[in-house]
Amino acid sequence: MNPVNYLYLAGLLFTIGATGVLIRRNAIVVFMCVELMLNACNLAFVTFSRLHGNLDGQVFAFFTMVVAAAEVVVGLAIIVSLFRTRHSASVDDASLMKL
Amino acid sequence: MEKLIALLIAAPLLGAAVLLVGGRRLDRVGHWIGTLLSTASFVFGLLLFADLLGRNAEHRTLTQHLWSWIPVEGFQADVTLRLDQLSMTFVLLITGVGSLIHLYSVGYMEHDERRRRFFGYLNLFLAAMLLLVLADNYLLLYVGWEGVGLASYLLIGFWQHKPSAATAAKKAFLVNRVGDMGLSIAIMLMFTTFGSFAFGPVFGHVGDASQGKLTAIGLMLLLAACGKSAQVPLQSWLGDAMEGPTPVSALIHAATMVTAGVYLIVRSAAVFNAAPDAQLAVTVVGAVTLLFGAIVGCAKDDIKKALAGSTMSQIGYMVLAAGLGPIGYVFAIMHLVTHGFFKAGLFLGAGSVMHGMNDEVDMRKYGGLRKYMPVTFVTFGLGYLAIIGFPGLSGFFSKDKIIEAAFAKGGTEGWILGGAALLGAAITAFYMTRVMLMTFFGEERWKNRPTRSPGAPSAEPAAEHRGEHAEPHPHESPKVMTIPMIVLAVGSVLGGGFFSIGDRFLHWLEPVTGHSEGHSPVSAGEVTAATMVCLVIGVAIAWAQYGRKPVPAVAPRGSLLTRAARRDLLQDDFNHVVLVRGGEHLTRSLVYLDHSLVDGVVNGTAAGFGGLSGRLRRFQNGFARSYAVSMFGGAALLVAATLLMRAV
Amino acid sequence: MSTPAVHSLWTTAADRIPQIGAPKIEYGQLSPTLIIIGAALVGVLVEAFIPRRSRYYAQVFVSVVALCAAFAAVVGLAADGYGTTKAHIAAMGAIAVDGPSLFLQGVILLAGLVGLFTFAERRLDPAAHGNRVDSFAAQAASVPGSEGEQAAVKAGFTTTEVFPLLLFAVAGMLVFTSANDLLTLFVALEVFSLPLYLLCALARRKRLMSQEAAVKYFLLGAFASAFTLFGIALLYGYAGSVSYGRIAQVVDGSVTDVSPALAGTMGNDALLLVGGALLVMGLLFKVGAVPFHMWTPDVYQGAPTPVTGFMAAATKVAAFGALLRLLYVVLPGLRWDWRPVMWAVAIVTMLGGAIVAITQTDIKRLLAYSSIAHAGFILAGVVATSKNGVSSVLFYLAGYSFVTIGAFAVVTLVRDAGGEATHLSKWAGLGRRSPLVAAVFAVFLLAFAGIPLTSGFAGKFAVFKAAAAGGAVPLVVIGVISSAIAAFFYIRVIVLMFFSEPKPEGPTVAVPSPLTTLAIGIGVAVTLVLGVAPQYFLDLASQAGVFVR
Amino acid sequence: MSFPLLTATAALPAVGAVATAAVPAARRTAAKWLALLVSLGTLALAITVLVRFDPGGARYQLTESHSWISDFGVRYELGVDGIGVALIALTAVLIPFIVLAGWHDADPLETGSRRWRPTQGFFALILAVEAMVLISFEATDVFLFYIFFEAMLIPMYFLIGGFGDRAHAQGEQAASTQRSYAAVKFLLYNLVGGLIMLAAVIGLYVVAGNFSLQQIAEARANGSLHMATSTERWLFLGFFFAFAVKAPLWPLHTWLPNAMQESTAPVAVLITAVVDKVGTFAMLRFCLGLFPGASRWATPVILVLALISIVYGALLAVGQRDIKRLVAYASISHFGFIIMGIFAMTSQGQSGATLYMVNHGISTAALMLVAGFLISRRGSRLIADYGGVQKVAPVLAGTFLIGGLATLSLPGLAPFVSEFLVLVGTFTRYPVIGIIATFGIVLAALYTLVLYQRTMTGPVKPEVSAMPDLKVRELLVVGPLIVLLIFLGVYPKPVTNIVNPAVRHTMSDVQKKDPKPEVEAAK
Repeated sequence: MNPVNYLYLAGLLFTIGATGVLIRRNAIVVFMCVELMLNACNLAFVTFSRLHGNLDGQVFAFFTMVVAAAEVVVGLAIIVSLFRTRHSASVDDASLMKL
Repeated sequence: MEKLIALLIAAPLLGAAVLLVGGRRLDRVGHWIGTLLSTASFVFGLLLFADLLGRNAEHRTLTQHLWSWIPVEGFQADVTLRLDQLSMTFVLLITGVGSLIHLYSVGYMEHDERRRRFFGYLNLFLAAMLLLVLADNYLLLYVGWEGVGLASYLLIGFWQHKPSAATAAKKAFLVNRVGDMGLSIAIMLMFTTFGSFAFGPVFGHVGDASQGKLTAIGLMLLLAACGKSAQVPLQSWLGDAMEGPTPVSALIHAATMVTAGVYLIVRSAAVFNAAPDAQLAVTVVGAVTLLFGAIVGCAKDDIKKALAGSTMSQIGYMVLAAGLGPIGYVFAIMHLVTHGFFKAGLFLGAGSVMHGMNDEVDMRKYGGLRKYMPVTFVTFGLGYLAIIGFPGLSGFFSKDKIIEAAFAKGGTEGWILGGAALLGAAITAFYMTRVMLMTFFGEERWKNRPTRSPGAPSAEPAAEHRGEHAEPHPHESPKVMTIPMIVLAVGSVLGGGFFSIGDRFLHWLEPVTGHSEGHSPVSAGEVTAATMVCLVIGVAIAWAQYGRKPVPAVAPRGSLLTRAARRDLLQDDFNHVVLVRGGEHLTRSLVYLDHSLVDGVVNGTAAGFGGLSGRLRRFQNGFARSYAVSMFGGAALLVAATLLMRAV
Repeated sequence: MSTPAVHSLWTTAADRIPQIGAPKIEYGQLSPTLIIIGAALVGVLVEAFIPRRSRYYAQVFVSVVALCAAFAAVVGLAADGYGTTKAHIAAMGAIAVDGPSLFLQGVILLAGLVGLFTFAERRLDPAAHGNRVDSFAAQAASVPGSEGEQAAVKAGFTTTEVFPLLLFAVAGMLVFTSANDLLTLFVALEVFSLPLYLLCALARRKRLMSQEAAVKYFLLGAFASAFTLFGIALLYGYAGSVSYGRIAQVVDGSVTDVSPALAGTMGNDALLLVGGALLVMGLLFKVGAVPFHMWTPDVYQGAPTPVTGFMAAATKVAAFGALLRLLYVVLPGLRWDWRPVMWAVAIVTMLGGAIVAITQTDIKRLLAYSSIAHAGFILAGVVATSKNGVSSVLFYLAGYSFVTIGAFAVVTLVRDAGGEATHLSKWAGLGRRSPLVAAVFAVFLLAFAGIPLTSGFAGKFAVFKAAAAGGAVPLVVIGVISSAIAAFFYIRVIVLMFFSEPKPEGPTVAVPSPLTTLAIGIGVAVTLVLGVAPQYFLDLASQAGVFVR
Repeated sequence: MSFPLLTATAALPAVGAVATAAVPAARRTAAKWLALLVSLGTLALAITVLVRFDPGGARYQLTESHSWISDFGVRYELGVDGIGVALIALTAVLIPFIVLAGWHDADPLETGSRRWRPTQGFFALILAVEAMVLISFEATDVFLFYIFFEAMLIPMYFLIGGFGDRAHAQGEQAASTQRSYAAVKFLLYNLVGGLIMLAAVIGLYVVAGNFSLQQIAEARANGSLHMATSTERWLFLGFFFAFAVKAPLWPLHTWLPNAMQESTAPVAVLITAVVDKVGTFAMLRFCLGLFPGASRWATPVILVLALISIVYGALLAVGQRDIKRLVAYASISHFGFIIMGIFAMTSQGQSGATLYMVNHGISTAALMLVAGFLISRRGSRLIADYGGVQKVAPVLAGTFLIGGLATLSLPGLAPFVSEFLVLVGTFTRYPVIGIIATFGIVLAALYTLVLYQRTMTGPVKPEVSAMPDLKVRELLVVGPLIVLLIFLGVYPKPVTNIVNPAVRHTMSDVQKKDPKPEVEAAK
């Protein structure tokens, strides 16, 4: 089947992820949505890699995974410490600084 | 010999500098220094006069180039002095009368602790006045012109702690400034027309200049003259100027400074001769003023103000004469000189009277003074006879000639002007007689009453030093004051005759001003006769009113005209309402506008940005997700814009 | 998926295998980056093996040495002419060694060094239980206010991990400026972002705000990098390659070997445009351009001030470096598409930053908004699309970064019971109490405001000059207007410091150790030197103004 | 190469500023003396410049030229023409008097922290301003000029905001708020002007590629540089706006009254007599020099604005209740004259304008400083709080009067010469404007004499009854200024001699000839 469909899927996933970031309150969930966006990107990479018949895209996908993993480490560390301080993982609670 | 010209000015200038900078240590000798230096100047004057007489008429113009003053591309102003018959006449008048009045002041200001400064100012005035008449170009003349203005400002306001004096001084300066404006515009016009404003080039090229330009110059000069010589419509300051010490009124506001306008017009004869319209204007101003001043003079009870009115009117005669062109120039100057004598004499007399009367100026509180101060009476009387033009005395000759010349103008103008002059003569006779009678004759209204009744205008505060408010003890003034009066009296008696016999004055001045005998529709004899008639009528009416019946000590309400005349024919009120009030409103509203509008715009912009900022920062609401929204939106915009760019 | 396709895929893969050769890496030319990464790793080991007491000294030593060495390496490379004549692409096309990268690497390293000094400052906070403390949490893991934290403080713990983190961030930035393919770019982006996220969370005082800042920065950063990544994906899809050179060729159509697939994607400009836009957006986020700026004030305010200073300076440098390279090397063929857009961004950024700053009441937020406005000014230079534009931006960045670090260093000095007194009202009358500090800060503010004889003016002039020469006159005019607006709030602070009466309970100015003093001193020196005699550095920048393709 | 005289002239006060600032807190008297000496030294150097300058020589003399920021096409180029020399002399002459007059203005009221050294700062700032002003009079490189034109603002700003009159009516707190308002207003106004000029400066670079007056002029002459009319006009406007703010020209004037009102008299003098002159000077040198076409194009509008300034300023002066504000508005009126003279584009007008800058500097200094002495005695700026001063302090009153007479440009005092030249110069080309402008002289008389009457004459107010007369220091300040006023009024030739050639050059810059007098035109 036409690989372009995978692109549509990637776009869809990306949008879902972005929307999630915008609407979900829980930091963890927000973060997962970001991961979803990254995966959407990976899908796009692999698809294009297939399309162009070279491996750059696939290689990129692997790198993305690694980076995502690192991001998770850092991100969770921060979010958890925030949670422990505030006893809530809500992004909206953290709004001391404004204006 | 030319070198002496500068000394004429230098001497009094030096005096002014020494006296004003010298400080208190000169207090004791100051007045003598001043008198000495002005006399020195007079002596130089005499020497130069002798020198001029030694030359023949054509070579009586000496010039002394001192230094190049303002050398700018295409604009040359030099400090060059020019001594010819005209300026010589003035030099003698100024320094002569000036020195006499210095002498007089020594006695008059004796009790004033700021006498040194007074003499400093007097010397400053002499210097400026001499510069005025000796200048060889209009710009330098302008310097003297404003210099005398300054001196008169300082001297009118000499008793600065009196608000009335300070105000009068300011008023005088401001009104004069309006005139000065005219002078400076005239100079600018000359520069654009002739490329120069030195007498020589200007008069030389009058022929090449356009009629309009010349008329404009003439009118502007006339405006200047009006300011300085207190001619309608700029006459309002002269009456108030009487706030100054009497010697000042005598020297500056009677004998010399106020005649500067006449000098200016006569000096600019060449221009005026070429601009008949301007000349007409001059004559009109003169005629109007001579009547205006005379009428005002009739209504005043303040002796000095009455004399001021008369000064105004006499100068009106001179201006009228000057406006008549070559027929009149000489007589204008001649009347100017004789007037210098008798008016100065009259003022000094008035001063002497006040001196003896605790500085009372209200004539209704005088009366019968002739036996208490005989010298004053005699000198004053002679001056009186001179001014009303009593046959044989100086006024008679000079004024008569002017009236004659006025008729000689010919046509209806001639009749109108001549008529005005005649009428003026009558009124003059009236008000001067009135002054005479109220002061020296009649019952002694000052008896059994402390002078300085609350309402009466308080003049010279020398009284405060003597601290007298009780009934005055009229007494003759000291020699130092009477001698000058006597000298001036002699001058006012003989001057006219001396000048007129064999037309001495005419021949003396003719080379500068030129002269033409107008053929008058009425003969000289008829004019004289008419004048005499007017004179008699005037005196008679005055006698009827103030001689026969006693003078009321408090001024009666009087007719509408009288009341108007007391208020200087309401011209001052007009100024007050229109200029002063109007100006105040204008400035106040401008101040408001400057703050609210011009400044408001600026502050408004600042405030506007502040408000905008306050509104914008609300977007920074602290919620990470709304930040994400803005990023998302931004990204969308970015993408859309990029695509759009490609689309278009 | 149909079988032949799979087969072909296998075969192609099979064909490729033997052709893979050992990659050729020019270690010498990558030495700056390598040194820093190495030092960072050493730092990690130090954390693991050196006793707590001496870790601080060891870390500071390692970092200082590393940064100096790396800087020396950069200078060496530049001296060898790698910035100009020998500029080329190294590491199999992954890294560009050329003028801009070397120049910016130098700036970043110096900024890192100066930043390090402020990191290492231990005199400002009153010593807790007899041991000196820096501005970082005793133990990041412990809950604020918990007894765990007190215990940590009592035990004299300090988070010496900040030094390796700093080094990692620096390393990432070094690569970021010189990345020559999208993969390297992305990895570098993350490598320098992640440590910064962490650093933000490590404040000793006001830890809630610190953590909040970290969370916001992290989430938004991740969000942004997701967009970036998607953009990269699309670009890759368009060009079939991630290397700058190749993409550039494809974009301007100078590519020779066009496979049918490539022909197909090349036809689809949407891929290119959308991909480019998203990628640029990711970078604009890092430089803090409106409307991607909103993290800036919060993060700047919440993060530990030394981190803020370092971040504000170095991140901008790195991000602009990458942005320049992207726009000048990859997308020059697209100039007519992105220039108008960048115009718009520059304008809103200049005006937005300046206007919102007017009403700020916290000095750190104020500086944050001013940094936004400055991003706008720099963008004005970016859109010049000329060699002058590049060099002017380089110069501006050099000047700006030191002013920023210096300014934030001064902020760390003004303290009261609650730590740094960042509320403006507390700064009233500072000029009376300690004229010197106030004067120094005034110098920095004037530099921000672009008053002549300061680096700010020289930089601004250079940038606007390039923009005007590039035909962006309206941009210059707006820039001028917004710097007038900006002047207003810088002046406000000066007025506050000098012309208003000091408050009795006002803050005190701590006497810093030589470290911070040095940082501030360098800041002032650079500000004045670049203001009065900028020629040498302008030459440097203009020599460095050429990208290698 | 010869001794860099111009650099030295500007460098000495700069160094002096640093040195003064470095004087320890306790030794404030030392700081004062140091500042005075430095300013006198600068005066000596300025006089050397005056002597070394040859009116008949090249347009720019004592030139120095070094490469500075070649990237921006900027050179460190100094050089003076007659106009520059005159203004340098003016600056150098005035500063010692300003220092002397401000001797006690910065003595600290309360002993703040031991590091707070207002006195040192005050005098250091004054010297710094002097240095920058001198450089901007000497610079023949637009960019160099611009840099100091802008940098000047900072020390001025601190002088205005940091030091005010003692014993302010509403108390120190209110005073300091008003001060900082005035200071901020001053700075923002001028900064906005400067930044708009910056845009124009950049534009100029884009067009011309360098900033050197001579080079640009040459390029113009040999046609290698051509400015499109519209470009030239925009650039001109950019420059002119900045100078009009500085000068100040209506309606950009509102910062001046605030600034002069709030700052101490010496600083007020520094603003209006020295710093503002840079604006008018720059119009003459840069607006006319760089953009002759645009200058001719803008002339009518500018003349009208100048005319408004003259009348408006005078009228507002009449309406003021605050002595310093009054002087400020008077200055606005006078700046109107200066600008009018510059843009009348006649030799008389421009010579007059230059002369006017010098004379206005001296006369305002005289008037304002005496006013300052008066205010320092009574502790109030309100005219209504005075009366009859001449009775208790005749010398003060006398000097005040002379200052006032100079302000109303009485013949015999310096300002008359320049004012008349400006009027004539304008009149020859624009009679109507010239005539309206002459109303200014009446209004000038009005506000000056009203001020004098209200403060000095009349019955003695009890508050002033114990007022001491001028002290020796104060006489040392006023006396020489008055002497200068009289001397330049009677014998302005020394100044006109050095100014005339420069004006000739400017006239040829704008390719204008003086209109011929009617008589010659007829022939």
